[in-house]
Amino acid sequence: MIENLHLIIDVCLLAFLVLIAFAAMKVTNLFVATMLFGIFSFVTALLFLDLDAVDVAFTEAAVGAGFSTVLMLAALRLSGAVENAKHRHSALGLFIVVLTGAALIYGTSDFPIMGDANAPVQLHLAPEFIALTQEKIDIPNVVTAVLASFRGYDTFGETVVIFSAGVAVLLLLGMGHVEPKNEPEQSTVLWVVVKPFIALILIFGLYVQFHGDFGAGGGFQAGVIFASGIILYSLVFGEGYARKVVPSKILPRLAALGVLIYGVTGLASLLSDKPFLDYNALSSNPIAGQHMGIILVEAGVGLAVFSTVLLIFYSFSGVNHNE
Amino acid sequence: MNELLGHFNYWIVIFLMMMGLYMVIASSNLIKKLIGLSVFQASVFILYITFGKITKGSPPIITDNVDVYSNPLPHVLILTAIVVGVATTSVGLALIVRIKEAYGSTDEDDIHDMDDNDDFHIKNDRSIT
Amino acid sequence: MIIEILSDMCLLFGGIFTLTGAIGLLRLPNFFTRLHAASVTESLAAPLLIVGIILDTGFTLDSAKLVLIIIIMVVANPTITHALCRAAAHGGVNPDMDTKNNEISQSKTETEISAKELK
Amino acid sequence: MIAAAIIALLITLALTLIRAFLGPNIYDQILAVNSFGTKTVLLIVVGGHALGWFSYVDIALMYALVNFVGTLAVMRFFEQYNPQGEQS
Repeated sequence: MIENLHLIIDVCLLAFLVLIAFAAMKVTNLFVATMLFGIFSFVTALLFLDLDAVDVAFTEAAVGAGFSTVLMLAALRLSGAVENAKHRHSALGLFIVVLTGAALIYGTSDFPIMGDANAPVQLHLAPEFIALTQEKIDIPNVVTAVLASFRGYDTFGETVVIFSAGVAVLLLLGMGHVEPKNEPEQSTVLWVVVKPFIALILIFGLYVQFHGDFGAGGGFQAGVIFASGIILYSLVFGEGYARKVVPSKILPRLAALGVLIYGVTGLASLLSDKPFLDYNALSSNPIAGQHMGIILVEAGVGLAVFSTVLLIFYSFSGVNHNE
Repeated sequence: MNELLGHFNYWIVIFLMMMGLYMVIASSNLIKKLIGLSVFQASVFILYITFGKITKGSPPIITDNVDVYSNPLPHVLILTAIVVGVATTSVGLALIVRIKEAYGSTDEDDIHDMDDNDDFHIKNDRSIT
Repeated sequence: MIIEILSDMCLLFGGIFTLTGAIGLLRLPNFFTRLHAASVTESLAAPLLIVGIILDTGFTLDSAKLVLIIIIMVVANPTITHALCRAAAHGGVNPDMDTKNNEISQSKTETEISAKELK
Repeated sequence: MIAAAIIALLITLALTLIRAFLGPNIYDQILAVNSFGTKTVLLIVVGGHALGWFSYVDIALMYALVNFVGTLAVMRFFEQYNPQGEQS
């Protein structure tokens, strides 16, 4: 019965995904397309949860469904929301797509059956990671261990990519300057309800940041959740007041500081003749060193992601506000 | 039956991938293209996570009385890929906002028409100020 | 034993209420009636379903978080409904019920009008 | 009974999705999308309990918050964009 339920949920969610993608392709109002893309992310995250990827589901829900949708809406405000339906069909494009799709579907016949424990992917690296995590790092969440310790180089690279994306958006749009002013049309109900919500979101962000070693969570997710608390404040109370809470000038520095914390943690191990990002050097007890390293690195990632996400949001919402 | 259900996820993934690709090719609106790109991206994520699943396995968080864990490696790759994907999408959106300011349109065909037209000069170039 | 039956009842009624709400959302004639159907059933069905789960899990940290989810949903749903209702009334959606016969043709043109307005 | 609740929720999601596609006006679509979000939270709670998903409660909590923020953002930016309303 339980296996059947897994299967039913899996099939239903995939069908939803196809329907939503199709509808998003068809609509001409880009606001609607963006909202549909938001629930597309929701359903994807649900699917990840069903496929055992708890951390990924968490990230997709926070980043894909939350931040990405807000960002696209903020961009739509500036770029116009109706698509010109005149030139939307391409026979050549359809031909190419069908051909590629057919070739790929032919290719799937060689894939292992889903869930096969003896498929080539499962035999190499993954068992070692699980065993080594128990032996050398001793935290329950294998994903966090692999992310922050075994593949620390990789994650450092990703953090730098996010930082540079923030810098690129800043260079393209600038931060703008918004004076706080009273919003005439806002309702009191919203003000009253949203205030405790913001506190809740910020606390939840901290919980996710520091609970990442034991359950789903970590720096990437926590950064986005924390930023969405501030974004909520800005949506309800006005852009100018949000910039009083978290000044826009501080954000690029905070983002750089986050990357710096990560880098310095790596350099610390170089001082005691160990390879870059080898946390065993941080303490006399290797396991305690690993714990310390992971917490520091996650803090760096969380800070960098939080400030970059908020920076990008400020950049988008700051354009055209003075006119 | 087993064969059919075992490959069902892959087929849907490819279908979604092609849908995203078609959106990128066929629609001339730049934001629609970006949504198509994101759909394509999401389909790749689902493909990776599907590879990592083991039947009757549990999430890769070590607990007592569990001995089969799903593969943690695809999870790590996709976790970072999602965040980086959104960061790149935001750069794309920033470019679109700039293009809209310079050309007054987000439609690719209109922009090409304006580029071909010699009389057209970029009027509202605010990047210098 | 009693707790099990109670939990099952909660889940059953929660499921029925969500279904009713969805059918209302799909079938009712105009925007405000649909809003009513969706929001009222949501505020009842969500706590019922979650209470059903809480009774089944027993008293743990998870059940405390589930209570938090109930609070969030009970507060957030009416707020969203209120804000949406306000926005729709400002945006010019007609709450009249006596134009029932014209409703479908009218609402079809409404999309076109709003598309034109957006340009 | 829990299986019945899950199936009821899946049918609900499908019906809500149809409303989100049909419209007819944008407020209907916002309503349907928000409703879809809350139903997903319920599906995570019920499904997570039935199938033993790990730490499903955290994720449900997160979904509820994200759904709230997302719907508010939709309404806020739609209001700002709408040429009838004053640009704020």
